[in-house]
Amino acid sequence: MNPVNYLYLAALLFSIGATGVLIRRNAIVVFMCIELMLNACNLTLVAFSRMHGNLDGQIIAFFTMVVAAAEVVVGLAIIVSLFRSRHSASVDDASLMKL
Amino acid sequence: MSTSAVHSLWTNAADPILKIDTPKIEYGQLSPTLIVVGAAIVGVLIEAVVPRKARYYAQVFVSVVALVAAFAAVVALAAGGYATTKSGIAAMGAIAVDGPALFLQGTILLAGLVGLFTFAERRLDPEAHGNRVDSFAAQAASVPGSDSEKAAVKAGFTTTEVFPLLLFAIAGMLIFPAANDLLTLFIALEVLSLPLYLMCALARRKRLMSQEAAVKYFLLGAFASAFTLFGIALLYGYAGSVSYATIAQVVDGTVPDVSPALADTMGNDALLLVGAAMIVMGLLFKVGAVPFHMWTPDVYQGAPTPVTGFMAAATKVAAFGALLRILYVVLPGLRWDWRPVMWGVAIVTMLGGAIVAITQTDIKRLLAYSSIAHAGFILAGVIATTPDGVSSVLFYLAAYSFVTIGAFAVVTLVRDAGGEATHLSKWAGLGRRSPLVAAVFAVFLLAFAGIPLTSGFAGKFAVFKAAAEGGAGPLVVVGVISSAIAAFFYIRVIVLMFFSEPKPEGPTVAVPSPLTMTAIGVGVAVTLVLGVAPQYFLDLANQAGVFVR
Amino acid sequence: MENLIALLIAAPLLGAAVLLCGGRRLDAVGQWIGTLLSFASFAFGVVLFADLLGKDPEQRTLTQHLFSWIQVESFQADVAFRLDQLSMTFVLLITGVGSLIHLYSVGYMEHDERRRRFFGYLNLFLAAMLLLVLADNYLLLYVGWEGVGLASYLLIGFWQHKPSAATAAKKAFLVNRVGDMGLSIAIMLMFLWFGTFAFGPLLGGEGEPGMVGDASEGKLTAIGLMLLLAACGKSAQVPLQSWLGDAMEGPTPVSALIHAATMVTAGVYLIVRSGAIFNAAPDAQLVVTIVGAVTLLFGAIVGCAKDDIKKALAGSTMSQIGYMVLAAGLGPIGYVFAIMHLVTHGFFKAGLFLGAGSVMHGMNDEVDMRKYGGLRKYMPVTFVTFGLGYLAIIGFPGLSGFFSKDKIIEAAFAKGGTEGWILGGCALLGAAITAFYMTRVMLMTFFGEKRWQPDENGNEPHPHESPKVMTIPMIVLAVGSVAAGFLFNWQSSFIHWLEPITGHDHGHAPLSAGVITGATVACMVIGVAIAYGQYGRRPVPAVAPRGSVLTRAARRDLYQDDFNHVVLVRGGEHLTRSLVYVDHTLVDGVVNGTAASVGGLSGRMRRLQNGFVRSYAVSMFGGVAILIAATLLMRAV
Amino acid sequence: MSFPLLTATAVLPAIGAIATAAVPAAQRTAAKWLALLVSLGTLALAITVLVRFDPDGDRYQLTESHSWIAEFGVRYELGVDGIAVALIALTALLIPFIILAGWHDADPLETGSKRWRPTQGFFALILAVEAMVIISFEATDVFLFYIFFEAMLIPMYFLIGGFGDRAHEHGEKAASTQRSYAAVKFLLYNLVGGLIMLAAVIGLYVVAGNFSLQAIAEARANGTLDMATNTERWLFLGFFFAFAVKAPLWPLHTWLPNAMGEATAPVAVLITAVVDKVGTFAMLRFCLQLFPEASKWATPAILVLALISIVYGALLAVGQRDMKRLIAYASISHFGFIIMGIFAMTSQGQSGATLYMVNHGISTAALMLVAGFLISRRGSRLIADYGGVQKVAPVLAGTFLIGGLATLSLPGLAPFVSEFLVLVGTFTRYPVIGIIATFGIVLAALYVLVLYQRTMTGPVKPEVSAMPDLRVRELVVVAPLIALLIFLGVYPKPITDIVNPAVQQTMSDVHKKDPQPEVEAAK
Repeated sequence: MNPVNYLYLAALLFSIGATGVLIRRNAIVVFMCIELMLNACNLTLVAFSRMHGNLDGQIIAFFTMVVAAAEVVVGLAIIVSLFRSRHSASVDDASLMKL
Repeated sequence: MSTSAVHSLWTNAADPILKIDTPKIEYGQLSPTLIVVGAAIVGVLIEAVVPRKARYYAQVFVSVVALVAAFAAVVALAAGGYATTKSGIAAMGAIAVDGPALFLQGTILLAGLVGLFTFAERRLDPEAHGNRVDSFAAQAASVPGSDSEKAAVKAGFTTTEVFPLLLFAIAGMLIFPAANDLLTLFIALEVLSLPLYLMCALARRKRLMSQEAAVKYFLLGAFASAFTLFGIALLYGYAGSVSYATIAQVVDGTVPDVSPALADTMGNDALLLVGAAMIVMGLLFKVGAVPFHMWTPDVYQGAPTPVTGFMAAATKVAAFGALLRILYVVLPGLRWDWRPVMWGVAIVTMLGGAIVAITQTDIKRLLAYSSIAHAGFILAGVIATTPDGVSSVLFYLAAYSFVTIGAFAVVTLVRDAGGEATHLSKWAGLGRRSPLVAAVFAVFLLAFAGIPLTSGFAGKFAVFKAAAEGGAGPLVVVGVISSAIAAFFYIRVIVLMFFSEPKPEGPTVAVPSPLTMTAIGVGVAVTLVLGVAPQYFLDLANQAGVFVR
Repeated sequence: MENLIALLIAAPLLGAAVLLCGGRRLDAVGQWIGTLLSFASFAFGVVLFADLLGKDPEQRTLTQHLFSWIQVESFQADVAFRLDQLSMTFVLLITGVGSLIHLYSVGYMEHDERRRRFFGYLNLFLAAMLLLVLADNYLLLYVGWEGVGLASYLLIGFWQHKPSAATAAKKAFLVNRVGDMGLSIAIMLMFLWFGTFAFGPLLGGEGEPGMVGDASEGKLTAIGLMLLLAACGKSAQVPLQSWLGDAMEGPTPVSALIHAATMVTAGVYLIVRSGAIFNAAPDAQLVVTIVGAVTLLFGAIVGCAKDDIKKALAGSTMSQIGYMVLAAGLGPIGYVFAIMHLVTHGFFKAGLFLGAGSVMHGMNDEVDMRKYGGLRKYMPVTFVTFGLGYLAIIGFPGLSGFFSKDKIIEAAFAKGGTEGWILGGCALLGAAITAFYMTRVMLMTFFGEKRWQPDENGNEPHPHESPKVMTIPMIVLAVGSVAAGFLFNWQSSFIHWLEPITGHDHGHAPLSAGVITGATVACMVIGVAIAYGQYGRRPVPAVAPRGSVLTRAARRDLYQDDFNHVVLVRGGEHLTRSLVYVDHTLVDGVVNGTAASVGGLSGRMRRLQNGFVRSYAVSMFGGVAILIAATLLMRAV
Repeated sequence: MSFPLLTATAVLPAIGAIATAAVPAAQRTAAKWLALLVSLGTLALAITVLVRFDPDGDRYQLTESHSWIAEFGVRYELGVDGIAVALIALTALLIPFIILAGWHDADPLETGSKRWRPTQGFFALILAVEAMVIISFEATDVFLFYIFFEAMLIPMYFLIGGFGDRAHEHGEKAASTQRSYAAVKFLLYNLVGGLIMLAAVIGLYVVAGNFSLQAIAEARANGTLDMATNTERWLFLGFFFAFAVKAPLWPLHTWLPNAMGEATAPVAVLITAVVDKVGTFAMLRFCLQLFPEASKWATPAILVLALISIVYGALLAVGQRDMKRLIAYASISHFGFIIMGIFAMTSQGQSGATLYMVNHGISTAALMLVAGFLISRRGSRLIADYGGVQKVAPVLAGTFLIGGLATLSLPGLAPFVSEFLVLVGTFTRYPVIGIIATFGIVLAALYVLVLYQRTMTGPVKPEVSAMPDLRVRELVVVAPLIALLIFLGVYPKPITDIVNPAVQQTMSDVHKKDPQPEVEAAK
């Protein structure tokens, strides 16, 4: 089957992730949506890697996973500390600073 | 590899890929980055092994030494001609060692050093239980206002982790403008971002705002980097390679051997354009250009002021470096597509930043918006697409970063019971109470406003000149108009400081340690030197104005 | 000998400098310094006069070039003097009468603590006036022209504590400025068309003709009219006459010297001096004569209605100058007589004013003639001198006024044609009215019963004769006003004296000189008779009766001031007030408005920054969408 | 190389400024004397320049040229022509008087306050302004000029905003708000002008490739550098706008009354007599030399604006209640004359305009400073608060009157010469405009005499009855100015001789010849 379909799938996933970021309140979920976007990217990379028949894309995919993991660490740390001090993980509550 | 091989990969009845050539690393040319990374790791070890009391000193020592050494390395490389004649690609095409890279690395290292001084400042806050404290949380993990926090303060904890974090961030920034393939670019982006996210959360006072800033910065940053990554993927898909040089060739259509797959994707400009747009968007997010600027004011306001200063200065430098390289090395063939778009971005950035800043009431937010406006000015230079454009941007970045750090350093000095007094009303009559500080801050503001004889003017003139020569005359006019608008709020602050009556319960001006004094002093010195006799540095930027391909 | 010319001016100028900068220590002797220097100037004048007389009539022009004043390319103005018969005449008049009035002032201003400054101003005036008549080019003349304006401003407003005085001074200066505009425009025109404004090359003289000969009539008419405007301002001719009446606020010697004898005649000098221009511009001349005729009637009518002795005399001055201007407008026929009348008028009008001053001196500075009466018993010398001046001005045969005025009337008729008749008629009528109002003044002041009462705080005036220092000048002037006319006409010496400069031409009178003379005398007698009938036979009411429409109008200067007030003053106030408003709201408002609108915009854009991460994300998402769309679009187009 | 006289002239006050600022708080008086001495030294240097300058020599003399910012093609190029020399002399001459007149303006309100430093600041700032003004007169490099043209705003801004006139109808609080408003207005107007000029400066560089006035003017003259008509016009407008704001020309004038009204009298003099001259000077030097064609193209419009300034300024002066604002509007009217003279494009007009700059400087200084003395005595700027001063303080009144007469350009005083030259110069080419402008002299008489009458004459107001006459220090300030007014009125040759050759150069730059008198021509 044509690898291009994987691209369509990836694009779909990416859009879903983006939409989630835009509409979900809970910081954790927002963050997960971002992870989804990253994974969509991974899929894209692998697909292209396949099409071009070189390994760069797949290598990037691995790096991306590592980066994602690092982001999880940092992100969760921040979100948790916020949650503990506010007892809420809603990003809309965190709006002290505006204008 | 051959098409048959592709097929075989696909049908996984393959003869294995035989040879992977062993990587060859030019350690000498990468030394600046390596030093900083190494020092960062050492810093982590210090956290692990050195007793708490000694950590602060150990960390400061290591960081200073590392940064100085790295800077020395940069100078050595530049002196060795790597900026001009011997400039080339290192680490198997991952890192470019050329003029812009070295210039920006030098700038970042110096900015980092000065920023480090403000990080290490421990005289501003009153001593807590006999312990000197800096502007970072005693224990980031403890809930604000909780007993554990009180205990941590009582025990005299300090978050000395900021120093390794700072070094990691700097390391990322050093790679960012030097990255010569998309993968390195992405990694550098993350390496510089993640520590910043953390550092934003570490303020000692107003921790809720600090954490909020961190969350906002993190979520939006991650969001942006996701787009960047997708852009990278698409570009890779278009060109079948992540190396800048190759992509550039593909874009120009001068690539030597075209595999059918490549021929197929090459035909699809959408991949190229969308991918490029997304990458550029990620970088514009970092430089805080409208409409990707929304995080700037909140983060600048919430983050610990030393972090804000460092971030505002160094991140901009690194990000603009990367942007320049992308636009000048990878996408020159696409100039006629991205230039008009960047025009638009530059215009809205200049005007938006300046206009919104007028009604700000918090000094840190004010500076945030001014930094947005300045991003717009720099973009004007980027758009020039001439060697002059590059060097003017380099010069502007160097000039701007020191003014910024100095300005934020001054902000840390003006304090009242609740920590820094950042609300503008509190600054009323500062000139009467402590003329020197007010005067220094006035100098920085004038530099921001681009008054002659300050570095701000020289920089602004350089970029506008480059833009005009690059055929972006209208952009210059817009820039001039927005500078006029911007001048208005800088002047407002000066009026506030000098001509309005001091409030009875006004803030006090803390007497800092030599560290912050150095930071401010350097800021003033650079501002005036680059304002009065910029020639040497302009030459430097000029020589450094050529990208290696 | 030429070098004396500068000294003429230097002497009084030095006086002014010393007196005004000298400070209090000069208070005691100030008046004498001033008087001395003025007499010195007179002495120089006499010496120069003797020198001129010694020369051949054609060679009687001395010039002295001091230094180059303004020099920009072709624009060349020198500080240079020209002394010829015309200016000589003025020099003698100015310094002579001036010196006498200095002397008189010593007595008159005796009790004024700011006396020193008064004499400083007088000297300043002399210097400026001499500069005016000695200047060798129009620009330098302009300096003197404004200089006398300044002096008159200072002297009219000398008693500055009186608001009326200050206002009068300001008014005089402003009205004069309007005239000065004319002069400066005239000079600009000369420079534009001739490239010079020096008398020599422009007007010619010493035989060779000036450039004006080559200019078209239109050009010369324009210049002439501008000069006339200037003359109107300085010589209080209609329509710029309004300031002269108020100028009487100044101390009486000032009125005598500046506003009767010398300064106000500067206009006549200007016209006569520019004769070459006017001769070639008949239209301009016609306008001049009309102005003169109108003014001589205007002044005379005003003079009839005033109860303030000085204002009455001011009216008469206006009218007499009207005669001179009329004569000057007649061209070569009249120039000489204009000057002659100017000189004689200088004598008798100065005398009259000094007399009036002497009267006021004796009457606690009362100026209302209705509060005089029968003063001849109390101040005989004043009475006699004033009387002689009176006879002179009404043109009593044999006295100076008779000769000069009669000649002017003759010349007016000699202009020929209808305008000749009209002008002559006006002049005759003026003579009659002159006789009327002067007789009225005479009668109200010196004859009839005493009409003065003690003022509110009970001190009744004790009229007394003035001290010698005041009477002597009056006597001298009286002698002058008696004898001058006769001397001038002795073998028409005056005509011969001036002819080389002004030229002379008898014209062709439609009537014989005798007839006109007869008519003049008749008019005079009629005027006197009417006045006697009105003021001599029955007692003068102490408060002015309502009087006829004409009288009321005349009392208010024929409503000319009211017109100015309503149109110019009020209008100007409205204009400036509205402009101030415009400046503040409109011109300033535009700028402030822009600033405000930017601020508003900022406020609105600021709300986008609402603190919610997700909306930030939205903006980023939108941003990237736009970015992509734009990039694709760029490729599409 | 020879001694850099021009640099020294500008650097001396700059050093003086720093030194003055560094004087410790206690030695207030020492600072004043130091500033005075420095200004006198500068005057000496300026006179040396005047002497060393040879009217018949090269166009630019005492030139210095060093590389500065090669990257921008900027050189440190100094040089003076006659016009610059005259204005440098004026500046150096006025500053000592300004300092002397402002001797007590920056003293602490309550005596004996130890930590009071503004006094030092005040005099330091004045010297700083002097330095910048002088160097912008000397600069023959457009960029160099621009830098100081802009930079001088900062010290001016602090002078206006920091040391306002304490006399205010609504008390100190209102005074301070009014003051900062005026200061901000001043700065923003001029900054906007300057920024627009910046765009033009950059444009000029793009077109010409360097900033050297002489080089560009030469290239324009011999045709090696030809600008597209529209380019030239846009650049011209960019430059002219900035200068018109500074000058100021209607309708960009509204900052001046505020600034002059709120600032202390000496600072007001500094603004109108010294700083604003840079604007008119720059029109003459930069607009005409760099963009001759565009200048001619814009002449009609500019003349009309100048005409409006003349009449409008005079009328508004008549309508003022505040004597300092009145003088400000009078200045606007005078600047109208100057600009008119410059753009009349005749020798008389331009020489007159240059002369006018000098004379206006002196006469306004005289009038404004005396007004300042008056205000400092009564503590009010409102004309209505005065009356009969002449009686109690005759010398003050006398000097005030002379200043006023100079302002209405009475013949015999210096301003007359320049004003008449401007009028003639304009008239010979634009008769109608010349005639309308002549109305200005009547209006001038009106506002001056009204001012004098309301304040000095009439019955003595009780508030002024105890007013002391001029003190020695004040006399020392006013007397020389008046002497100068009279001298230059009688013998302007010293200045015209210097100025005329330079003006001829400018005339040839714009390829204009004086119109020839018709009758002469006919002959």
